[in-house]
Amino acid sequence: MTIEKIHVEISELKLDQSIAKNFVSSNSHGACTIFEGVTRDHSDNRKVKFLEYECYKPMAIKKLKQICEEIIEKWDVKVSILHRIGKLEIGEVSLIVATGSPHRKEGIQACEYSVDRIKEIVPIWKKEFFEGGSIWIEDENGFRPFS
Amino acid sequence: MTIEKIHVEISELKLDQSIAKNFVSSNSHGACTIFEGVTRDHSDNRKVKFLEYECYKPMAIKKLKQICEEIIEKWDVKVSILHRIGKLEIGEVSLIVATGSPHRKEGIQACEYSVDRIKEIVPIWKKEFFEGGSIWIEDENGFRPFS
Amino acid sequence: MEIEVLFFASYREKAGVKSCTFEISHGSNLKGLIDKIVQKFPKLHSDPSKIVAAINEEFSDQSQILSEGDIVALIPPVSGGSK
Amino acid sequence: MEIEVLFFASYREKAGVKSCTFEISHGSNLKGLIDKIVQKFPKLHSDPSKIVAAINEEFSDQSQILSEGDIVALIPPVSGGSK
Repeated sequence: MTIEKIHVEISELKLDQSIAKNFVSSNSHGACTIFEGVTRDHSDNRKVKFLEYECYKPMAIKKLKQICEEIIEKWDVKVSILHRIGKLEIGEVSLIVATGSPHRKEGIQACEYSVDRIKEIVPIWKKEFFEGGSIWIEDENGFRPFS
Repeated sequence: MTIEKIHVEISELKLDQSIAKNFVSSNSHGACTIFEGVTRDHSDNRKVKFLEYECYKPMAIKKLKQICEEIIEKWDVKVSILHRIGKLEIGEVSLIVATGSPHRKEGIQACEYSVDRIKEIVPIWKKEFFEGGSIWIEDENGFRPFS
Repeated sequence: MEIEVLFFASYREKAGVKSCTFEISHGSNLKGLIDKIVQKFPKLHSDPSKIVAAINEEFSDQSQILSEGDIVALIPPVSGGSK
Repeated sequence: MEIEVLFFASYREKAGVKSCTFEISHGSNLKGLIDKIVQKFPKLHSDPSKIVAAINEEFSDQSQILSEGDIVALIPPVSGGSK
């Protein structure tokens, strides 16, 4: 059963929202919520040129699936998560989370939950290339695998 | 200033998500949140055949703009709301709300707020056509214009 | 003075009209107009005090005084979008 | 026994390798392995007890005992997606 309600993908290619949206759509759903994370042109006061995402793929897939399982236990939704890795230009989409649900509240909540949770337990790292240098975006408090 | 951060539209034509998304996008945004309300094939225990939306257009536009103004006062976002009226088949999109924001929290919150608020103050009505009849979907508690 | 009244959705169907012009005296408030409307279209609501209305596209309390040229819309309860 | 260790992102750059095989004695725990890793690559972390690691793709406490064939990955802190 579970297998039909969740979908995850990690890809070096441009993300296609319609894949996520089609997966979560159903004639019994009244709501579709989509979150897209986009590469910004600045970070703190740095002017960002582009980003690179790196992942520990088998574990990242496993953790994305775990998040989806958590979600479908909490809410009556279908969920699809697409994460891009590799080099991303400004304005490109790094993350798409889509939920489809009979009612809107649960879809929006599930979407928000997943985005928060991805930061907590999914081993994907972001390197920022800006004027004059590059830096791995690391937050000592950002990773809370046991929470 | 305000004028560039909000966009509303009521249309008899199929809604086009890219219009909302393009409006709210910006190189300084890290998040885009999109909510779509979709025509479900059932309501309570009725099997729905199609829906019809009717609106008091000048007032509905005014109230949608008011909601957008409320939103940009509360959160650092751009917001676009598209609402369809007329006859909608099952699976068709009646409402699109898109927010674009530097950070994800505010975009998701703004999106959720707008969907709640639309039900409260925007004069758009839905008539459900099901096997054996039709009914205006009215909820005595659904309209709270002074809240 | 004359006031134009707009009917939507279930009210439009119950009244059988989209709009209708009512004659009221100067100084009348929205409540007075609504009572007149319900007298003409009794099916609209069993309790006229519960009807929500807008004057010139703004929700208005029934105590509000009407002016020449005002457009009044009766606003049935809504449950729009998805739940 | 031999344990394969994977390095990612900033750890990969600091270690200068993507993976490396370490020889540890039977019964060693993750902490013992991490201490060995940091001895070899001191730039990795000033406080090895704070390094987060996964054994076979699951986050694991440093007290966990390692087994033959385990794959250990050092997981730098992340701040993925948009804030």
